[in-house]
Order: sequence, then C-alpha cells, then structure tokens
Amino acid sequence: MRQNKAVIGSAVGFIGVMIIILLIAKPSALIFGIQRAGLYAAIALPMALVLGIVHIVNLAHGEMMMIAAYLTYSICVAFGLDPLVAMVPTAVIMFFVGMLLFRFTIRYALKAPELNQLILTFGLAMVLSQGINLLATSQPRKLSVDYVTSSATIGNVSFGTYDFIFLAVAVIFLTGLMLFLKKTRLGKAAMAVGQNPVGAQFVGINVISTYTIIFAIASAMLGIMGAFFITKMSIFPTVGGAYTMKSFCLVAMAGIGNLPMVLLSSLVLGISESAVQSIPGGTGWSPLVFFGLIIAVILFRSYAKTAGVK
Amino acid sequence: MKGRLLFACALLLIIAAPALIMASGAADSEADTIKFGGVWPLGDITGEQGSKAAQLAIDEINANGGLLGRTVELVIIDSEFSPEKGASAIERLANIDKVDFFVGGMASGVHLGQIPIMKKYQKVTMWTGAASHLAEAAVGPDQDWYFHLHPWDYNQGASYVTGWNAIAEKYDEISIDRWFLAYEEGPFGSSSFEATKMLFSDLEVDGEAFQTAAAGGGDYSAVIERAKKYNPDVFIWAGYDADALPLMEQSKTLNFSPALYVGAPPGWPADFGNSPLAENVTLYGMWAPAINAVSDVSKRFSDGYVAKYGALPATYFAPLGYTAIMILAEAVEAAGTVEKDAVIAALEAIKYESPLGEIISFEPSNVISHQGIKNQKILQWQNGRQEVIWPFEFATAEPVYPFTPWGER
Amino acid sequence: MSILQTKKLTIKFGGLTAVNEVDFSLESGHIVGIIGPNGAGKTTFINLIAGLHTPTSGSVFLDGEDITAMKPHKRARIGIGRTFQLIHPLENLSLVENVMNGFLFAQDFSVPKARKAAVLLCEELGLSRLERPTSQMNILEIKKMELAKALAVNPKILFLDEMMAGLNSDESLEMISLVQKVTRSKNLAVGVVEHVMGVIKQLTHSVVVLDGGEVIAQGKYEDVVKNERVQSAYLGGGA
Amino acid sequence: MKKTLNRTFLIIGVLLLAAPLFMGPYAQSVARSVLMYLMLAISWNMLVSSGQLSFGIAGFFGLGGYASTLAIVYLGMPPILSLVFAFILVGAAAWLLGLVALRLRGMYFAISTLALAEIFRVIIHNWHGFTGGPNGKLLPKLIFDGASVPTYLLMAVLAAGTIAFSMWFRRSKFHFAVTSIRDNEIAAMSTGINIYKTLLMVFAVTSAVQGLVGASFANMYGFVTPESSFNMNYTLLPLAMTLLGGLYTTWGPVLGAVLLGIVGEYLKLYIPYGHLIVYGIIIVLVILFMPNGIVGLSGKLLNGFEARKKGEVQL
Repeated sequence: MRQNKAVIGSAVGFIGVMIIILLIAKPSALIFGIQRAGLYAAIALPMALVLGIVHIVNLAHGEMMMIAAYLTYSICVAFGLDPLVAMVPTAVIMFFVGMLLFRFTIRYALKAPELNQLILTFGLAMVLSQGINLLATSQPRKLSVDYVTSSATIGNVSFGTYDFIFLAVAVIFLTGLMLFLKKTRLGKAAMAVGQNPVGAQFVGINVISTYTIIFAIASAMLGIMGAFFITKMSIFPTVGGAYTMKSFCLVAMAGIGNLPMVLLSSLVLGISESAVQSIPGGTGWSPLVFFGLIIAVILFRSYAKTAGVK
Repeated sequence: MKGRLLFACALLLIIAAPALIMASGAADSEADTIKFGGVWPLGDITGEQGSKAAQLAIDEINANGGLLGRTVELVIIDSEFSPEKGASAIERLANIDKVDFFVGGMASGVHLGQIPIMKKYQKVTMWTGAASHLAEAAVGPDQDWYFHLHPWDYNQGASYVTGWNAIAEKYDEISIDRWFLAYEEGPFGSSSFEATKMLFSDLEVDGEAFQTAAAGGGDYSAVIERAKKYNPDVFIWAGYDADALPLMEQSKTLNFSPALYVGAPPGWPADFGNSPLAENVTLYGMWAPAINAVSDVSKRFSDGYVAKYGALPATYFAPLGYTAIMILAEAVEAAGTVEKDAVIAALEAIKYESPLGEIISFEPSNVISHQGIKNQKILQWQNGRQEVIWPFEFATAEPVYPFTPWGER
Repeated sequence: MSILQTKKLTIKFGGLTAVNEVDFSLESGHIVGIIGPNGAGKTTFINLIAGLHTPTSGSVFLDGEDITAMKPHKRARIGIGRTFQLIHPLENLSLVENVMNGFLFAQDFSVPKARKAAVLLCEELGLSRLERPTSQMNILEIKKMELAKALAVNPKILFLDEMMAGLNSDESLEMISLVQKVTRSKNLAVGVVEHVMGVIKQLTHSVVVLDGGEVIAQGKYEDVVKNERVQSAYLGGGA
Repeated sequence: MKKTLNRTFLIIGVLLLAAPLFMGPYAQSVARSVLMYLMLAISWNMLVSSGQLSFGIAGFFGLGGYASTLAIVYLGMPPILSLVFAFILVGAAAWLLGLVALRLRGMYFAISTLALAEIFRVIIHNWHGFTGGPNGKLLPKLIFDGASVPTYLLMAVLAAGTIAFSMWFRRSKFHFAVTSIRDNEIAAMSTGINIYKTLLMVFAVTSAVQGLVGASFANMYGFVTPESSFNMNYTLLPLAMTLLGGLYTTWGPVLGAVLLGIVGEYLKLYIPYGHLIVYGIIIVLVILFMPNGIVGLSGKLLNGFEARKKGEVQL
C-alpha cells in the first residue's frame, strides 16, 4: 500500500510539474496532451478490467475496438444514424460478441499458462483484422460529423472542445467501474474472483460466468469506445494493433488491477508526449518518451516494492 | 522418450514431404502460354486492385486472341508486405512457374528484398511501385532488363516543382512562396520532406513530422498549430489515407485554412469526396476517374474494371498494374517474340498510350536506364471528384483558389 | 564452539518488528527446536539466516565469518541448507533432478556426477523410482525429497521448517529417525521449527522460544515448557 | 536401440536440412526463412524456459541487422565477420540491459523488453546521419554475392548450430537452473542457483542469437530499414511457432517453425486473398485443442503420459 501511495504521489507530482511548465510555455500542448490522455485511458480501461479480474492479456483488445468501430460505421451508413446514437446497438452487440468469444475460445485457455492466452488472443486478433480486411478492404473509412470540429479559443490558444469527450468517457468509465466493483453484488463477486478465484469458488461464486460477464462488459465498453473512436479517427483493419500495445503498456505502467492509476498513467504519458511533440522536430522522439517512461515507472515500482525485501 | 523423438521426426517428414513435392515438381507449364509473374501485397488495397487490374489486362488480351497467337497467363503471389516473402515469391515465379516476365510491386521495403533475386534471373521486369531512391540504388546501373513505371521519390518532387511553377505562372493570383510540409515520420513522409526542402531551396520551406494514424498516431494538433503559426501559401501533408479526414477535421477545429491545402497520400479513404471537408483539397496522384474524359484508354480500362469487379478502382496502382501487362504485351507484339533482348529493344522504342493519360516511353533516371513515368499529376477535389489541374494537357478542371475557408462552407 | 551465530538480529516490516534482537547459536551435531505461537517470527528468522530478507540491524555469523550481507544462493554454497514450510517441489523436474540441484549448484558437480550423488543420497533416505515427476509422489516422499534437496548442498547447518506437518504419526517417527540419523552421520547443526510438541521433545537437544519476534526462553525442552512466559504465550495471554 | 534411434534421428535431421539443396532456389529461399524463424523460436524458447517472457525478439533482430550492416558500410568488415560482430554486440547490449530489466518479472519484464525493442527502433529511426533514418541502409553486396546454395548452407549451419546449442542447453546445468527458476525462485535460490546471473547469461546469449539472425537477414536481402527490421512479426511469429510445436523443448520450435512456415507458403498459393485469416484460425485452433503443442501431444499419445500437467517433454 505504501509503495502504491508513493507511486500515485509521484505521478500526481509529475503531472503537476508538467502542467505548470506547459501552462507557462505551451498551453496548447497541455490541452492536446490531456485530450490524448483521455483517449488512451478510455481504451485502456477495459483491458485493465479484464486483466485485473480475468487475468488475461487480451492481444485482440484493439481489434475488438476496431470491430466495434466498423459495426458503428455499418449501422450509421445503413440507418443514417449519428455514431453517438449507433453507439447503443454497437455496445449491445459487442457485449454478446465478447460473451461468445469468451465462451467459445478464451475460456478454454484459462487454465493454460498465460503464454497460451497471449497466443490465442494474438490468433483471434489476426482473424478479426484479416476478416475485416477481406470484407471491407484495407481502405480507411471515417464518419464525418459536424460537432467533432467544434472549437474554443482562450487567449491566443485555440483548441477542439469535442476532444474532451474522451476524457469524459474515461472518467465515466472509471467511476462507473469503481461503483460497479464496490457497490453491486456482481461487482463485489468479480472483485473476489479477481483476487482469489479458488476462494471465490468456495463461497459459491460461479467463477466462469463472472469471468464471462466481466469480459462481456469490457467488450461493451470497447463497443462504446469504437463509436467514439470513429468520430475522431479513420478506421481500417489494422487500426487496433497499435492501441492494443498502448493499452498493454498503460496497464502495466498502472499496475495490474489498479484502475484509477490507468487514468493517471495516461495523463503522464499523454501530456509528456504532447510536450515533446510541441518541440520542433520532437515528433520522431515522442515514442522514446512513451516507452522510456513506461520502463522507468515499472522499474521504480519494482525497486519501491523490493526495498527491504530481497 | 526416444519414441517421441522418432515421432517428432516422422511428423517433420510428413509435413515436409508435400513441400518437397510442391517445390521440386515444376508446375506443368504449357509451352504455349506466355506467363507473367506478379507480386503484390494482396491484403492491401493497392496490391489487391493492382493485381486485379493486371488480371483484367490478361483477360482482355486473351479475349482478343492472345499474344503472338499464344494465350497469356498471370501468376499472382502475395508479398504480405514482407521482404522475405516477396523474395521467395520471385524465386517461385522464376523456378517453379517459370514465368517470362515479372510485374507488380508496391512498397520499397519489400522491393529491396526482391531486387537481388531479380538481378539473379534478369528477366524483363515491369515494376509499378517502390518509389524510394534507395531501391533505385539497389538495382544499380546497367540493368537493361529492369523497367520502372512509378516515378522515383525525387522524380515526384521534381514534378511538383515543375507543376507548381507552371500553375503559378498561368494563374497570377496563386502564390507559392511559403511552404509548409506536414509529413509522417516514416520513410515515405520524411523523404518527401527531404526532397521538398532540396527542390524548393529557393523558396521558404519549413516542415514538421507527425505520427501517422496508420502506425497508431492520429493527433495532428501540434503540427497544425505550427503550420498555422508559420502561415504558409502552400500547406502539404505527406501521410497515408488514414490521416486524410482526421487531419482535415483537426484543421477545421483549429481553424487552419491555408490558400492551398495539398494532400499527398498514396491513396484516399473511402468516400473522401463525399465529405464537405474534402472540397478544394489539392492532391498528387497519377490517375483519377476524371481522366476518362480526356483519355479513351483510361475510359476503356475504367469501364472494363467496373464491369469485372463492380466498382471503380480507388488507387492509381490499378491503372499501373494494367499498364504493366499491356505495355509488355505491346512490346512482345512488336518484337514478335518473348526473347529477352528483342523485348528490351521493343520496350526501348515503345510509345504506349496508357490509361494514366501519358504516353509512356522509357528514359534514364538518376541510376537506371529505363524509367517510365516521371510525373505525378496535380489534382483537386471538386464536387466530390478528383479533377486534374496539371499537366494542363490532361486538365479536366480549372483550379479553385484559394481554399474555401472553413467558415464559408 | 557454535558454528552459526546471530547477534541482535532484527527485521522490521513497516511498523512491525517481526524479529527483534535475537541472539541465537547452533552447534554441530546438535538439534535445536525453534518454537513459538503463530506469527512469532520463526519462519522470518529462518529466512533471515538463509538470506531471503536483509535484516534491519544485527548480524549473522557462520564459522565466525560475518555473512549478514551475503546473497541467499551463496549461503547455500557455503553450507546453509533448509526446507520450506510450504513445500516447493520443482514440478517440472523429476525426483532425482530435484535433488541434483544442490550438487550441481552448491557443490559445482558436473551433471553426471551430480546424478550419481543424488541417486546415492535418495537411496540413503529411502526414496525409490527416482525418475518420477513430483506429481506422482506421496506426501512422505515429498518431505524426504525436500530433506534430500537441503542435504544436497552439503550443509553444515540445516533448517527444517515444519517437516512433520501433514504426516501421520508413523510417518513422523520415520522422519524423526531419519533426521537424527543424518544429523549424526553428517555432524550437522540443525534448527527445527515445529508445532507438534511431541516431535520437539523427541527430536531436539534444546529449544528456543520466540514470541512477538523476541526470544522469551531457551534451554532444555522440559525446563522451557514450565516457563511462565512460554505458557502464557501459548495460551494467548501475551508476555 | 538408443543408438539406432539417435542415428535415425540424426540422418533424418541432416536429410531435412540438406533436402532444399537439391530442390532449387525457391525451396532454398522458403527454407531459409523457415530456418530464420526457427532460430528465433529456439532462442526465445530457451529464455522462456526460465519463466521470463521476452517480447523483444524483433528489437534484438533489428539491432543485429543494423550492427552488421553498419559495420560493413562504415568499417568495411567482411560479411561473415560482421555476423560475429552483430552476435557479440547484441549479446553485450542485452547483457547491459538485462542488468536492469532482469530485476523485473512476468508481465513487467515482458513489457520492458517490448519497450526496449521500440526504443531501439526509435533511436535508429531518428539517427539519420548514421543509420540512414527511416529510409534504411543498403549493403554494398549480398553475402556470397547472393548465390542461393552457399547462402542456404550458411543458414543451415547456423540453424544446426542453434539446435545443437539448444540440445546441449537442455542437458546442461542450465536446464536445471532455468527450470528451477521457472518453477520456484526461492526454492531455486536455496539450492545455490545464482538466479540473476543465470538469467543474465541466458538473456544475453539468446538475444545474441536473435541478433545473429537479424544480421544474416540483412546480409541475405542486402538492406535494413526500421520498419522491416523491427517488424513485430519477428516477435509474434516465433512465439506462435514455439507454442504450436511445444514449449520448453528443442524440437517444439523446430516443428512449429517448419509447420507454420510451410503452411503459410502453401495457403497463399491456394487462397491468395485472405490466407492470413486461415493462418489465424490455425493458431486459434491449435491453442484450443493442443494446448501443449505438437510435441506435448505426441508425447501424450505415445506414452499415455498424463502426469506432467504442463506437458513438458524432454527430448
């Protein structure tokens, strides 16, 4: 617990220092960074949920969001709906897609070493993205909606206002999940299963169905994110891969099972990336900052943990 | 334990056996067929449409009685965007399928792996992709069998200089003194930037990289902000199709509307033209359906493609693939044989009217002696269609200038 | 002359002092019982000597040499062997391979030589069918294997953490005589953590009683159990 | 009996390695790429035998490719020597990075290797003057001037060496050390195993092998670029191949690489558009129905050997 506080403390401290520096030097970079962090966090949270409770690293994470985005796209094109309306059917469909995927594939790899789960979900990712490639070609698609380009200007800094929606989604996801896990029966059961599956079984919790529901909930969250995603970004069959990797890194940086830290880590990464990119010629180096920070945080935490215990 | 070992070996043999047969038993090739071997990344729309268009050309030739009285055939192999797969594909085409010509191509990263293999066989090669000057260096001088249709990166750069100068000269109101290039940080974008800086050295040029959405990026705020501050006459972004609409949207969000808004991706997203954001965006390309209005060959190609595959081609790699087959066929026809030297001689003399509009003939470029197309075209999205604005001989519309500000559309 | 000594050995985890200024020694050929209620710090104490924890203060001496800062694997090499309260068979190695480890790494034997030595040691302890995976062994065999693993490092001192847990009385007796036999034949200094007082009584030469991380009594078993502090510690009254 | 079997096996192995020599350049080209993945898979499998999951294969592969290329371009090193140079340089780099990264375990180690691989790529990508930047670098000429047979022979020798190394590894002290570390670090420590040093050595040597493979890739195809040399496929495919064949054995990755390599080549001939879906489906089905890989499955079939639940088989 102690080391956790230290990590949270330093994350908050880091964010604070960055905010002050950027507010003075480059306020726009700060705004872009926060917006970017929202997107990262909103996509990473479902992965953190699955990893924390089902203990599966889902390498098909980004691909599931990609599927959701294509679903939203098809629904919008077929019925002329707004993506934020199509979000509802997408989330519902994704809930069941997640359920089926879990029931028919991932469930059977639960007892296997984690490597099997990795490769299984890697195979699923390949099937999903190549399937979409065959159905929809590699040509990117995008829905254009007007409100996406709404903007505001403060002083001489203009920025998009819509982009804050990702931060809002992340915060809503986070508080929703925390409430769900702490207050509802199902959520408490899920927490119990996540911490001790064997023990949970003894007190009469059906572990497999809890896993299934959690995975389905995470998939529905990805469904919602898929709809938001296509309002801002183009989608194409391989769009998910990069987000799988980013989410994986963020979740590792946050620490397994630590949902609020996902948001904090996203802020650290988003703002730092944005700060580096605001320096002329800095873009090429921003992945270095991303990955360097992740290693630094992981190492820091490991040292904090082992201090005193070998 | 030893039993398992034996089992493992037996299994290896069982797996390997069909491979042995597959690899050693040459495909039963009829002496009567003229064979083209094509390698494209089939999972990508460029390779998919390029290969399909090449197949269309093959079908057309056969429908017209074949070539030299023989039927023609196209063997297509996927490069999977991987150099080792692309190289193996060339080996297969040369040794198993025993093709007469190599065609196809997309992506320099794959082609670099294929070039050494191609040099080994020195079959007449008509390549439609790979723009990197590094690929040209890898081919090297004195390779008379190597024909390259797609302009090299520096050709493209030079053609933009020519094009913009011509446009600025013709239309007084258009000014092109201050340039800003937003480029994706990969090889495509950064070499575009290098080339632009060099070629437009007498003008003011600045630029900034962004991470393309194709590689997990998609946030252009930083680069747009810098461009806005720089206030260029011409703003060019060199990225991929996935960047197009988000970039336009973010430009609108940040209210950035330069007088010339130019996009230079190798392809455009589906339905880009339908977006109100697309209007008046200028672009580089080699072909657009609009060319059908000025070129009969283009129209014939385009109608044939629609008839066979049910949709207009979305990338210029389709007409390039078609051209690769047709130009070789015409040379074979002229040479009266598939014999290498004769075909090369015929190709050196050829003037092929292509669906791209140009009449293609081969001239030396920096390193190789047989470079086909040297120009990209400058086009503009107008009313949802790509219209050619330069070269003027293929122009299908006048340029709209300046780029309509976001507030007025 | 004692072979192992601790001086004011102390470790704190956060606010909790798990082991507090413990002075302790072991002599070759002697078996010392380490007893105390749950949470008294017995296993932590063994872990400190084995090097799994770094003490907050105090030191550990082996043969007069200060080994307080030594890494655990080095301690195995200089002759500290131990078994674990929660048994740790290496499930992807067979019985004999489990035992070979100590010979290979603590004694630097070659693989064939280690195998021979391990086979001999296993036979000495009454283990058979040595190529079995550990999942096919019963609890007594596992316990014997754990003993063999500890003996394979060629220890001078040996710590046995709850060796008898899970064994029935016949099996316990067998283990007791086995431990006594190897102690004699190898002239070992042995520390035994055990809950079953009968075992302690039968097996040990003397006992040390820990409570709340402190030594509250030591001496002959018969004397120590009469000690008031010991009795109240075991009854839960606290010292 | 044992001797005959050993001999049979050796003959089959040599025959299989030699077969492509008589089957023409196409077979050699495919076999070369199979051998490449095979070496990556074997080396990765050695490290994973200690329980440490590396996601950095592509990183060391790319680093090796660049080390060899740059040594040839700038120092005029002969190609074969540049392979050795890449082996040593990548091994040394892995050693240094391992000093820090091997303090981590499980997912955290995996992530940090992944991050390191990306960091290599970013540095090489941005170091325009030295590495050629995003465009990459060309080699002046291919190894053996691109002649198919000697190039294949080189790969066959390297692969045979890697297999032999892995076989030795699985009989040596390292086998006991890494297996113990994977099973239980504390128990391993108490038998005298220096965990940190063991892991460091295995990490450095297996990474060096991956660097060597990357260097031979560069020399076979004559170029390096950040995109192709650090491609994630070089990390993920060896993992899939190892799992398909069977973890913790020498022959698992061999089988897996041969099978997936050849199946991949087959599939695309018959299903030109969309063969990668089938490839993905095969991976999914194999994991679901053969969780211990082919070697594990065959072990069970032959011995009715159900006891070791992790399906480990010693060959």
